Amino acid sequence: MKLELRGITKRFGSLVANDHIDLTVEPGEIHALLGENGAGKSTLMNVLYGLYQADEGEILLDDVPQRFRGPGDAMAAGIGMVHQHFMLIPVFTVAENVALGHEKVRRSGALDLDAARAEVRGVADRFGFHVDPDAIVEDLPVGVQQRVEIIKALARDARVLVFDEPTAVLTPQETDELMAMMRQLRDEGVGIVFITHKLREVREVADRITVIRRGKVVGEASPTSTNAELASLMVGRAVELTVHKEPARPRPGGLVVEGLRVLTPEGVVLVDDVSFTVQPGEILAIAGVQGNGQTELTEAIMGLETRVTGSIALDGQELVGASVRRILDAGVGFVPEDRKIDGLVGGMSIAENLVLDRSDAPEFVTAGTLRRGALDDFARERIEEFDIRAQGPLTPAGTLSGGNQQKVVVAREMSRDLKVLLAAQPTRGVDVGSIEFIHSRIVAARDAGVAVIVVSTELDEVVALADRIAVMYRGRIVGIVPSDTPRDVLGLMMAGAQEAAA
Amino acid sequence: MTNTTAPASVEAPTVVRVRRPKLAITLGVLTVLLAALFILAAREGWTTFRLSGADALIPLGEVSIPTAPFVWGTLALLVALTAWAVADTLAYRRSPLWLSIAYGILALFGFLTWAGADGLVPVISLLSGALSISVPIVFGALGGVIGERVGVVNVAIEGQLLFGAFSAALLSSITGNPFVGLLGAMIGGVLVSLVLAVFAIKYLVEQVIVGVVLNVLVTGLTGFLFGILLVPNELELNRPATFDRLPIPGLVEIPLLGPVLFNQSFLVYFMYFAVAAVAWGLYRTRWGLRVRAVGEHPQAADTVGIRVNPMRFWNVNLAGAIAGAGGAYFTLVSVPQFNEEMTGGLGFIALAAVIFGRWDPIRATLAALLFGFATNLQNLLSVLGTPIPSQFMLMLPYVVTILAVAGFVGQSRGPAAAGKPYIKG
Amino acid sequence: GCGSAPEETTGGTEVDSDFHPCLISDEGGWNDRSFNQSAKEGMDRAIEELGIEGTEMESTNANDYAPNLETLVSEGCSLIISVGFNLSAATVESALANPDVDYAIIDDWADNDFDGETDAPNIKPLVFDTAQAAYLGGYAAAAWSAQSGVNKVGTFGGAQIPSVAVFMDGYQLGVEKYNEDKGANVEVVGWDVESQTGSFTGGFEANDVARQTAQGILDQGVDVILPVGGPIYTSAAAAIQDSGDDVLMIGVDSDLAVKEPDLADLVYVSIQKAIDQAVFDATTTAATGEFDVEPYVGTLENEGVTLSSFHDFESQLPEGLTDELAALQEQIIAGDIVVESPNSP
Amino acid sequence: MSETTPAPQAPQPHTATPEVPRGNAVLRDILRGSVVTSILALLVAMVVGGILIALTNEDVRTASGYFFARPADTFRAIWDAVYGGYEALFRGAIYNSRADDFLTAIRPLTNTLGNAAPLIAAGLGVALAFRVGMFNIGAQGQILFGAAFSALMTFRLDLPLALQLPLTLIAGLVGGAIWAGIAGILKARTGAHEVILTIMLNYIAVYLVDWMVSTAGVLQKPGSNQPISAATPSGALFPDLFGPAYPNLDVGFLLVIAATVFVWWLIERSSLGLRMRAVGENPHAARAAGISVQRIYVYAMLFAGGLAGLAAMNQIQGAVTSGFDSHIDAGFGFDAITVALLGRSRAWGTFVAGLLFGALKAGSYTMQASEGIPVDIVLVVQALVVLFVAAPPLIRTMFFLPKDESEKSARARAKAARKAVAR
Ligand SMILES: Nc1ncnc2c1ncn2[C@@H]1O[C@H](COP(=O)(O)OP(=O)(O)OP(=O)(O)O)[C@@H](O)[C@H]1O
Ligand SMILES: Nc1ncnc2c1ncn2[C@@H]1O[C@H](COP(=O)(O)OP(=O)(O)OP(=O)(O)O)[C@@H](O)[C@H]1O
Ligand SMILES: [Mg+2]
Ligand SMILES: [Mg+2]
Repeated sequence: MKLELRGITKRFGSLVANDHIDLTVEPGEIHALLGENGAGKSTLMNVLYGLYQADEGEILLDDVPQRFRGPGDAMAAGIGMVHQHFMLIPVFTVAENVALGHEKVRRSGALDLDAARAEVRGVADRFGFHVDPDAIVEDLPVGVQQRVEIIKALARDARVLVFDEPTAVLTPQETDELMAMMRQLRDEGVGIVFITHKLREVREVADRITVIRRGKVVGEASPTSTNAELASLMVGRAVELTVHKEPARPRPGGLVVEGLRVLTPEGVVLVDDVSFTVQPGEILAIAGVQGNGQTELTEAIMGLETRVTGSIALDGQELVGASVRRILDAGVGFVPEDRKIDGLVGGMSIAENLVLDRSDAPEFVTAGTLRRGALDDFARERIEEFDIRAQGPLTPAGTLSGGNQQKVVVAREMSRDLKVLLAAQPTRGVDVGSIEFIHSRIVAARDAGVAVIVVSTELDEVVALADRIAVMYRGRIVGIVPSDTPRDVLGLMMAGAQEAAA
Repeated sequence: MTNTTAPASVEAPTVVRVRRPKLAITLGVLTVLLAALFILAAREGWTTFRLSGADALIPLGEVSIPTAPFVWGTLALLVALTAWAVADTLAYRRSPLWLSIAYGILALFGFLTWAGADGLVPVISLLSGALSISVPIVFGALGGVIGERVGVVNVAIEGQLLFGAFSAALLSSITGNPFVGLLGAMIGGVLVSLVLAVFAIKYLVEQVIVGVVLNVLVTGLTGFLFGILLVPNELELNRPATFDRLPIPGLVEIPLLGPVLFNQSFLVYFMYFAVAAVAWGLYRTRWGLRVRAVGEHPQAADTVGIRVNPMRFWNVNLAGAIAGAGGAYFTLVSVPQFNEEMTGGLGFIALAAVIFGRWDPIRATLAALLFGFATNLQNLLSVLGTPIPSQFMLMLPYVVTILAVAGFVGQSRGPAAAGKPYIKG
Repeated sequence: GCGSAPEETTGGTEVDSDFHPCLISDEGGWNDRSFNQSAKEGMDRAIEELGIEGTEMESTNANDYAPNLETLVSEGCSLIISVGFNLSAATVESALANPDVDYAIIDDWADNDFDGETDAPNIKPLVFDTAQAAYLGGYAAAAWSAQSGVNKVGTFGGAQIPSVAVFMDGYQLGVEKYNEDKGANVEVVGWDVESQTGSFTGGFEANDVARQTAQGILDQGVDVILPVGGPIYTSAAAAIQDSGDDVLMIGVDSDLAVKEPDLADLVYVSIQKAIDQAVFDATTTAATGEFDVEPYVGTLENEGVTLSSFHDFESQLPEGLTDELAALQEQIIAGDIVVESPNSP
Repeated sequence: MSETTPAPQAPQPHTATPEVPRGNAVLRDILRGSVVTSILALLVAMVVGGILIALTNEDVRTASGYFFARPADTFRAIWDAVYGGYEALFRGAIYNSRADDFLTAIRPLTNTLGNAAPLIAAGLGVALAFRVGMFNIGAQGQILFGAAFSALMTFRLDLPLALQLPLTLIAGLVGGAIWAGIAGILKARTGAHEVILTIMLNYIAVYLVDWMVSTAGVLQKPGSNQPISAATPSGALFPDLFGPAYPNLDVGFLLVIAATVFVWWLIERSSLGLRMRAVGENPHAARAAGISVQRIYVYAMLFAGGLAGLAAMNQIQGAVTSGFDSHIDAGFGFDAITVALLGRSRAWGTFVAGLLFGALKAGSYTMQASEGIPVDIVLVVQALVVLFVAAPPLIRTMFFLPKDESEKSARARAKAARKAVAR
């Protein structure tokens, strides 16, 4: 089925998110959509999917104009979408999520979940992976949740599939599998729109590339373009794609983690006997597939986990059992994995978010009162320094685009006197321009003598930043290796192979 | 080797043994309290338990037991059960469910034996009274559960009960038919929830405001109509035909539980049906799946073609109908007359039961039953004569609820989108 | 429909417009099936018989008392009757501020400094020695229960306040008198004068909670029950009817068998408190300019409190009960028997 | 629309000058929401209320009985009933045109302010807890316990005014805070839901206070057998602001203004308030930023209880000074929820909403006395006012007004909600 968008315009108040966008997706084609954060990609796709009504323009399927009043209509017309933010009900099982909206019902009136289970298995078998239809979605690793989204779309026989940043949360292997899946679908004649910030993926899988900037199509690119070409087309300037860093000069001291173990209240071991050291002036990257205990490890260091045994010492000071407040005061900075949950208070302004963990600092508070002038100046400086694209310090953080939200969090954590910086997935969902910037800031922090821990599922990022790499698998560190370790070795370790064996 | 990408769902995680001391501590504290009561206020004499109604097929009759020996015996058993729980905890075991149940029954038995020294403990009446008190709470809570599950917080349960009670009384009096009254009650409940639905869903008014205001509105309206309509025409308009007891042959002969559960009026059987239907519907049908989806993540529901706001609208009204049926209990079963503000705050207890029951119809029902039981136990204890001032006795159900919530339930998570309006972009 | 329009009246009988009686309720409101309602009935009757205008104001909470009284004064009331002890302080204050207006208050001595005098010279207390009538009721209940061989009577209340507990006190004292005189052993369930503890529903709502309270008393095997407090007697009646047992009920405030004819077959007798009459009398005397502030105490003697007729149960009463009650009443009037309740006004 | 100022959660388009003078900020807070729609909402509510008044008026019903014979009668009766009702409302709440002189005539206005005081105080408590993400239904219990605690601690003292008044006041605030603190601590410790806790604590407070005031030696008025406490000692009474001619307006109102300023400062300007708002909007992020969510819950409940305590003190030191019982909360506990939410949980919003309620209350006395409009109907009209005022979109639909900021804010809110859900 051929999809054609003609002159789509979508305004939010005075903001023109999509400005007369034309886009054609042929059947059996993977069409990549590139653009920096806030360029209007998601908006365009939401218009296509019937979630938003376009202000102008039309949507044609096989040259027939369509009128979608809601996603129901779009789905009926054969459009499927894997949303950037998963549209899954966290408390439902996989089967329930897949069934929702087109449930099969037994004669008794009861829901026929067996049909849904069969659907799940059917799709999974077709693409050669495994998903438990009865698992609760919120308990699943994000990679698996992603698959549930895909199953949802495929179970409805979509002829045009939209993937909105599907790889932001996937591991390299998962990404490879997803791309294989996309190719398979393409070969079956499905038209695919693929949105991503990762240029490598685009070049690998796309048949055609459209780049949009500030709501307008700025051009097409061929899959043979270099990363640098694509990046500059996207951002509108030349982008440095490799991180320049001097060799590390570690100093004595730093963070010493020994025999760390984290349990759930039920006694499930999430982090198992983990020991490592990070010295000031070096970056330790913790690599691993999502869901192997990295989240819990960072949360344990930050004092956010309750059932922790072992020792975490910062310059000799024990942090296990200390409150988050004391750990922050001890000089630990934390960029959480999920900025929307743990990083920002969406309804509060950028200025307020920037001082969230320092709301008692004398430079911002006099006699219990916030010094708004100081807050404002501080925010302006950070906005300037970190290139946060916002209307001003009073803009609510929740209305920023993803990349800019991430920059607010990074700016907050990096503008304190730190001894340790703990950055989990620091560039998730962020466009190439911003990645460059965040990486350079992390390296600068290292060079200033901060002990840095970067947790990332992104091998590119790990390799680019790390001085040493610790690989986690099922709650354990399977090995700590130098940064020049070959990728395939890292890949094997991430699958559980011991360092020596690998 | 594709499964490396999803290890958590494939391989079983390592689990270490952890101690869960909560149960042991709770039982320990309870045992100490009971022991203190039994020792400091020791009572002698005989306690009589009435175990069946006068006309039971299997007459269990009345059983008299010597108070002191039985109290001490029970206490010994309670100590033993507590020790068991402690041993389990020390050995990293999870105590079996029967232990808690056995403890609960024994503790209650011991306490009643103690309290009923030289008195009569009418067991059937205690239990069926408890059931009776909880009926409107159960209906209200069911309405609350459906409302919140679909994403609309319903603080107007009190108003729905009250308006249900009013319209039931009026219609049943006029027609002389309690079923018409019940229908009227449900329509009354719907009228209230219609306002809630329109204002909360269409006009995006804060749901809690609408709820609180509706309670005021209904209080005022029923108060006014009662004054100008029912009082002057007492005998014509405020003498509803009621639902009579309808013993279910056979079932009612089950010792102890039969007369409690199956010697009730139509409305109570309707309640059993409603609880079962809502529980089944919510978890086993398309309707339930969609309701829960809309209340958890309306946008996700929208993306699969479920029309969120109509879904909310109709279900809020369904919830109103069910809560309204609870109102009918006041005037078609309990007391065959409508009186001003006769719901006496039970709608708010129902609201608490919704949360206490973690937004689950069965658990909310159990929470309502617990409240009813504590209330009726209070009744019994003050009839048996205690030196405790009536005000402290009357606190009992509320204190019990707090203890239960703080001690056993703890953190609970409601439907994620409850209370939040859904507006499409 | 299309009724015919009344003639435009121009003249007509001029009513003396100077006198303007007013009534103010406590937070129970007019339809409380208790003293507010009785008082309103008395006032309505007076207004109708006198053919004058009156104003009746309902309060919803304690904050309303002072403003309501103030509003009534500014509406030109010449007599203001407050219903219930709750209004005592506010009424005194208003009376002191408006010496030209006459005041009366029900169930209260308007004596908040306990010097034995009303605190304002223009207030007339209308109080009732309810325990006297309740004493007779208790005696009659005991006689009934002894005759049937049950030997158990019960009572319960709405909230534990004196105007409720005083009924229960008199009731129990009456039962004890019967036991003493007849060497009987009739028990009272639900109240204990000594410790002042008993069964209460916790409010005045006639709902299932109240019904189960009544049921709890019935379960103890009583055959006469005295529910005290607003409409909760309807809950007791429902419990009795449902139990199918031969249990009788005693009414309070007014003759329940008359007020609720469909309950007549359950109502043994009623302990009456003639609030309506007291309000009516106070109003009509004030209308003729004969208002005095002499406290009115309703007693058996002045029939301010009475035991009603037994109606249909007259014929089934125990031998001699009527005479015994008459004798008791004589003794109480004569002061030979003093019914002492800690809850008497 | 030019009259409208940005509504609460709407993104604030500050590009150049974010430095807003304080005075302006206060003004903006007061004017928050749309003035035009609010006025129209009042109008609609009054029309609907008028219909109700007309329907329930006896003259109207009599006249409509012969409508076809003489329709003018019906219309006149309707006009009389409705005009009379609202004229009485105005006379009772704002300005008594029938009074002899101006000073007496404005007395109703002081009644309005006096009535509003406890409502605003309790409403502030509910609003504050709401901003921290807690639904505090417990103002009733907090008021009751605040009053009882204060009486217990200070009614037997016989101190000069300069000592007795502040002591009684402080004891009241502490009492309210204790009662709310119980809920706060239980929530923080066990995770029990505050809605259940506060509902149950309301009932417990009712019975506890009932017991206290009916037990000699605890709080019962010495010598009395009624369930009523001793009168408030004269030294503890709030002095009237403008003398005895305006008995309802006392120092309590000043305290309530001070409390409003305090709550405004606390929430919008203080560093503790920053933490509170953070917890209210995103407890996860707050926790990760080193804010002890549990402790903030407890603090918020303590403040909320203290404010309810202030409402209690406005009652026993100002409005009902001759002794109190377990009804001293006078229904403010629940009205406070409406007032707080109507004021969008902002300090000055709550203040304005409280004034509106105070006026409706003050007017209700005259409506009942001189027009015979039953209190129940006044209650219904009140509820209607709240419904319409809280529903600007409805009003705009009715009057074909263009959508304005606050609808966008609703969208922003929904958006934020969706984001929160989207995880
Ligand atoms: N519901 C909305 N209301 C107002 N503005 C919106 C809304 N949705 C999107 N926008 C604006 O539209 C622009 C485009 O947003 P969009 O989400 O389409 O960006 P994107 O290209 O998907 O970015 P990213 O790469 O970060 O996902 C942004 O500037 C955003 O602020
Ligand atoms: N009221 C608003 N005004 C302006 N922009 C808004 C508003 N509400 C939301 N947005 C924008 O809507 C866009 C779409 O939101 P969405 O949740 O898709 O995030 P996103 O931009 O795609 O970021 P992410 O990278 O985190 O996924 C965001 O870019 C955000 O800036
Ligand atoms: Mg996007
Ligand atoms: Mg005196």
